[in-house]
Amino acid sequence: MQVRDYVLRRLISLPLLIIGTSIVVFGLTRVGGSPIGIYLSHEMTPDEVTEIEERFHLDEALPVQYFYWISGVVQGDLGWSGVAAAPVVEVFPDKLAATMELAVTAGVVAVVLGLALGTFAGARRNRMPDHITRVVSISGASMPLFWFAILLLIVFWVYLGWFPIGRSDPDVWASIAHPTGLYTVDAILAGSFDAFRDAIWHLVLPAIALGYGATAIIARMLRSSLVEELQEDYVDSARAKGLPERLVLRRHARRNALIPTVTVIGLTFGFLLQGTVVAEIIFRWPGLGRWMADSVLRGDQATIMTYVMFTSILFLLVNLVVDVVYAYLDPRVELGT
Amino acid sequence: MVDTAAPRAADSDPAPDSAWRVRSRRVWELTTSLFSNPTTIAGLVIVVLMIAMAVFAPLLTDANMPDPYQMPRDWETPRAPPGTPGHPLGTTNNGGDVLYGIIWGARTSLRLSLIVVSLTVVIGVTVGSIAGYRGGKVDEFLMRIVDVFLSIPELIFALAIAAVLGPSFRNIILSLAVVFWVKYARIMRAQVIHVKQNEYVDAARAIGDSKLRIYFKDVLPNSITPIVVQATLDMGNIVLIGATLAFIGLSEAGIAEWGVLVSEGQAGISSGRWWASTFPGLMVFLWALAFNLLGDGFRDVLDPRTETTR
Amino acid sequence: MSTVTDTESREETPAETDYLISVTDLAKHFPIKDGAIQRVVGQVRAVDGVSFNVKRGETVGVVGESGCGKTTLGRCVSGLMEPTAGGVYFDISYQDLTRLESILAIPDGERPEAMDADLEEIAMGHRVDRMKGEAWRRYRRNCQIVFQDSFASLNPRQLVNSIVGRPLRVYKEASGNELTEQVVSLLEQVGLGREHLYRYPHQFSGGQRQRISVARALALDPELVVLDEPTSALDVSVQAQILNLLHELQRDRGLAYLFITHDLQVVRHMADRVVVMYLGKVAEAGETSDLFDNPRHPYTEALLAASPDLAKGGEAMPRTLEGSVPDPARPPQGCRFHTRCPVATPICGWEIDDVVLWLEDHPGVFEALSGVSRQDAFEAELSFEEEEAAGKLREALQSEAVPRAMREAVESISVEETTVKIKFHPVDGVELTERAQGHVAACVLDDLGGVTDVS
Amino acid sequence: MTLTNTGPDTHEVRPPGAIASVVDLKVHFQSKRGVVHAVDGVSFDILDGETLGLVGETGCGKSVTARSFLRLVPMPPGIAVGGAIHFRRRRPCQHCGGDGCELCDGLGRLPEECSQCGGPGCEHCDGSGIDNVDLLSISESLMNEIRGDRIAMIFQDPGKALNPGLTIREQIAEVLYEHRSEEIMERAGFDPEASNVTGTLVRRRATQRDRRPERILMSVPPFRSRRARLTRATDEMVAEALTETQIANPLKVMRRHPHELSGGMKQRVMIAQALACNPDLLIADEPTTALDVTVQARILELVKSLQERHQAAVLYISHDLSVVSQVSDRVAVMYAGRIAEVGTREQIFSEPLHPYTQGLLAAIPSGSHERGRLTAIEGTVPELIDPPPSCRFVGRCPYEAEQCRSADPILASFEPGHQVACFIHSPEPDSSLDQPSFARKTK
Repeated sequence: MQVRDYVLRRLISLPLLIIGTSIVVFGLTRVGGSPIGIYLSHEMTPDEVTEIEERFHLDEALPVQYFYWISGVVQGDLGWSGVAAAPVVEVFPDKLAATMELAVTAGVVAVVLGLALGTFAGARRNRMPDHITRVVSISGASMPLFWFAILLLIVFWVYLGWFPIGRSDPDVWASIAHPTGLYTVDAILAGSFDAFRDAIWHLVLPAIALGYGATAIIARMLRSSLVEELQEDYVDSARAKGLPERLVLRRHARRNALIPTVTVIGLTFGFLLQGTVVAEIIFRWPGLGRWMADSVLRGDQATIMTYVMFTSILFLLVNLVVDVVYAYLDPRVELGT
Repeated sequence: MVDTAAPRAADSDPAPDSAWRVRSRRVWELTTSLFSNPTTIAGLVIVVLMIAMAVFAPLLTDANMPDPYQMPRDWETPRAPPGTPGHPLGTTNNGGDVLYGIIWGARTSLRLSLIVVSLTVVIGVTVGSIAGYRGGKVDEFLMRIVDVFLSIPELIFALAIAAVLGPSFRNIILSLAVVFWVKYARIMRAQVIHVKQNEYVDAARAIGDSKLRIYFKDVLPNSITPIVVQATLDMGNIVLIGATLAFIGLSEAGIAEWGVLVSEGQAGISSGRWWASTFPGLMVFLWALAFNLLGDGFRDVLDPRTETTR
Repeated sequence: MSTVTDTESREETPAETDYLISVTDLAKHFPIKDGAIQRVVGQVRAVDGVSFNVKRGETVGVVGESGCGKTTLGRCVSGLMEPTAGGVYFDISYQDLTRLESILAIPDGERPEAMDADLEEIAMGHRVDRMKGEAWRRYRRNCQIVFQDSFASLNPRQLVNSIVGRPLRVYKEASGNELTEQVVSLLEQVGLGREHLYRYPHQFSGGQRQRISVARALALDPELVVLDEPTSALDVSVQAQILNLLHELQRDRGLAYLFITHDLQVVRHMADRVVVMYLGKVAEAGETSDLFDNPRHPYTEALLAASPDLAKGGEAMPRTLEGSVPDPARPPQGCRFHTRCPVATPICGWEIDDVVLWLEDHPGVFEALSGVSRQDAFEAELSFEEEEAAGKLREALQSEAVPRAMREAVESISVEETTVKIKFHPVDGVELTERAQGHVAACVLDDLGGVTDVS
Repeated sequence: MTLTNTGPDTHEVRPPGAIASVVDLKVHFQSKRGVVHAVDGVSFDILDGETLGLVGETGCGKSVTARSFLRLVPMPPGIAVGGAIHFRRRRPCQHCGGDGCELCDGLGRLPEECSQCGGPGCEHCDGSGIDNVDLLSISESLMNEIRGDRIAMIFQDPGKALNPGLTIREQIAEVLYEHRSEEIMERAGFDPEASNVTGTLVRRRATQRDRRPERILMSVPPFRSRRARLTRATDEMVAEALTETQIANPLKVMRRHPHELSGGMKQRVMIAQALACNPDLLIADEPTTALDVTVQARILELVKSLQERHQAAVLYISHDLSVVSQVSDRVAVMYAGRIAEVGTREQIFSEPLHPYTQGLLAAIPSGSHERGRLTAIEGTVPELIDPPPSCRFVGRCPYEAEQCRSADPILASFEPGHQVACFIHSPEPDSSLDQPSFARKTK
């Protein structure tokens, strides 16, 4: 099957999946009852209530309501966020920027570190580096993010006071414009070193907290697949050619070991996304995650729906990209179902 | 080296005279090889301790009646640091004894993980088996559902569900069950599809054995291993995610649950009261770690490749 | 192709044989799915119209290289696969078979009702993929299979006693101690013993595991055992043990074997009659000695020449085949072997694909090829980027560069600037024709004569 | 093996020397159930330009022996217990330039002079004056010089032995870069000695020692063109190597990935890759086992013709006697980690001495045997975990006698060029496991 066909197929199934997800999400929120609560206030007369119900089609049958909701979403009407006391669409971009800045930083760090560790360990199987990596990866896989984050806070914020919490220092924040909402980028655009330093400063702890788990997962995966590849015949035949071990490892073993790792990296992205919820709560990071958490506690359905839909779509897209990369990486891959 | 992997000549060892004896010997061999690995032993030890703690909670503490799962409040000594008489691990802002929380939290976690794992394994294995064994349209249909579920990150999905159902520990259990069965369904399906291509299945068909018996005799026993491993790992993961949900605030406040304790303690850390969140968090970590180590151990010995001297 | 069965009948006058297995025009195609929505774009013709019979107590060998469809054939015969067309008939009386053939001789639709009814009746009673109830049970008990990979064919989690005893349990033949005793006697028949009852498959050597598979196959005392490469995974010394064992069992129990293998020496040693398969079709079939001593199909001959044999010694390097086996998804026209045949003639089914194939191995011209538009398999227009390439191709097709036979098969070839019009003489598939008593071959040459140099 | 007074200056016709001598090789494996004596005291010579067939059944240690030549046995679990593999490197005969003359005995190559004394003979080369390295003890870097250049290997399953992720071109280019960089540079019109920036860059690339920054640098003008020249030169050489193995349209095949080629084609590529540097010794480990008979026949033909042309020595490992009988000049039969018998093809196949060899030959089915009358070797190959000091064939041997169980027969010369390890032919037992090396015997 051609890579092109494969991509095509995935693209076809993508909208179906999204629709499926949207139905799940909608059905889910409606299980909790009508979202009318957000619009109500105590001094409303029954007529006003029914009026609101009609305005938001809450009196219709569920499928109809779904239809209204979905068409609204398509037209960019994501509903009213009780938590932010504003339409979801208006609040969304800034929060998204905040979350992405965090998640992407953590992701990049995780991938770089993870791959390094994995190669290091896989190439020196059952020797010190391997054991170290094993400890890192297993502890990383079982580390409760909320606890690790708090430990970091206790040590580096409370006691050492090296790193701040929150996303930026108010004065510094006020000092420059924020066209993109990504503070590091904004700082660079504004050419302000202080702002940049401040942005990075605030990023360090949450990024570490968030990236640790992902690093562990990636390292573990690459390590094990590298160990497997190193036992393959073609590695021996590469050695038999007289290639130095460096080339045997890089050009032959690792190259093939990376292929399965790529998939894992894609999944790690979901891991990061959900991690932001906790990380943002603890580090007072004004992003989607924290917003979601508040909305969950306050039953702010519009936000919940938007957030879940958005993350899952993002997740789907990332994995699509990953699979395509995979397909290109592996010439022998036979892309079945 | 393939060349040297001469299979054990069966005649070399004394002839066992009953299936029972062979099976028990096999189990013994597996166990010994399982515990030849120090990290696995470490995992097991922690697991045993945790479970013991959970089981003997009523003996280790004087249970807070009527509902022992509610944190007892000692309003005389709130915010007590570790080492305070009566509160070896200190108390929380509103006088919850951290040690009590930890011990009864173990019970809570055990309950959580056991219920969720058993539920999800049963559902997942059933769905996965049907999909993989029947194949065709059924498979298509079930897998599309699985895909939809997989397209939402676990925690976020669980979060949304729990949010809708309202904050309570029971709902955390429910939401986790809804999210986690998918993983098993997927693994099982893959396994079944792989196993049913084996020639011993064809041989059974050639004998004329029934599809159902073939499933239970040949397919199921040979595809269950990864499920066991995954279940072991999830005994840890579920507590991890459960605690996270509780931390975010999706369970009743004030219950003896590690995640709840951590969030309760969180308020105090800015003013240096580290213990209230550190100890419970540590428990979650140890719990997850233990089951991860154990799971890895299982994987190493149960992996069919290491099992048969092929 | 009724030829085979006719001859069977002739050699079997006066008492006409009832066949244990009769394969008539069997075909098994596997769909190739492709494209964004995985629609079927073609068929791999693993088995494509094969017919032969197996009598009680005889060994029929099936030989061929990997991908010739021999394994698929075995699976169809042993009822593990549903054929796409044609059928495998089990334990069919001579009368029924002749009746069946006379019916099948008439194409579908043109048959009168009565005949269809007959056909239905025979199918229900004998056709492996149609049998139900008692008939099916009888077949199932009487047709067992032994696979090549003794590891994959024994459930790693079951003990020998339950593996071998299973058939007996399924048919409620025995239970408890009686069962155990029967299993022991089975094990003893295959050269194992009581001490092996309670062991796992992985505790045995390859040879021993294969013995266990055989024991299981014999548990229900079947009439036919399909042996799918039973010794290919074993060392010669062990292979010899197994082959001897198989022979003894056949002698003592009057078993019939369908012996599938790629090893000509083994088949020559074991089989009474041999069927040589190439690309899903029967190339040649006949009495073993007859077929080996004077092969009537160039493929058989090539196989014989290629298979290393101590008798030949190292002096004479065998004459070998050119090219590789074509894609079974689009088998060659005419004789499927013509693309590699050393003695191919113009009437062997030369076609456009052969030209393309030839082009691929000839740099320069091939790169210039921009498109092929086929009228049919034999006629097409090949368009090139530049004229000179087209010219080159024309010259080549009329020169020594291509096989003589191919050259002569070209009916017309013309060049309009960048496109080459080629038309070959159309040819039908080559049918099996009788060469000697029960010896058939599918080759246009009546006699390989001069070119034969089998040691 | 009288190589003492051999030197490029003497014109006397040289008796064929052994290019490699395995001396009492012992390789064991650590397993769950004990130490497996996979290879347990194996000794044999490979003579210049000959094909030595090494036959034996699964688990007899033939592959381990072969892999030991290139130190490809994974350690652990492997344990190099002892022994040596003496390898005598060759260089093109300067007298005939490789076409073969009586000086180089028609082989086109001559032994390298001893690295220590350079000809006259010293204790390092025990007086022979010719270069002699022990493949088991030399440094990794020297080993890498020999691998792929002087000794090449063909693996059993070409599907597995080719890297699925790299194109055929990349994989063959590798070995050329590693050992033929000068030639590549000369072809591309560079001075291999050049020390300026370009020269260094080019050289580092041609020896694939270039790191990422250099690669980036090479991809921009003005270096780009140089890289292109280098690539073109390499492509030529790769194409030539492929043409050697009668691959039609090598330019097309070069761009393919392994999975796009048929099994036979893959094996041809493997062979091309192995012979690219024109090695002195080619080790073929069951090269046709994974192939169909018709394909196998062609590969055998190919190997033979190439071997005749290159005059390389070949160690041909196979479990199939009939194949070995077709390709080899001499045959060594291995059983349970030992050499059972060594001799010329005729000796082994027409007058086998060892009961095991006889058994193997008799076990091959053919039309001549009466059905069910194959003389099988009863029993199974013994486990090689701490084997007792007895003949390894005990328990399966039809002629088994008392001493066979108590002592261990040694490989002893029965007639010129024909050794056998069996008491029937060499009466007095020698219980010491250490066998006198057949190499020493011929000196």
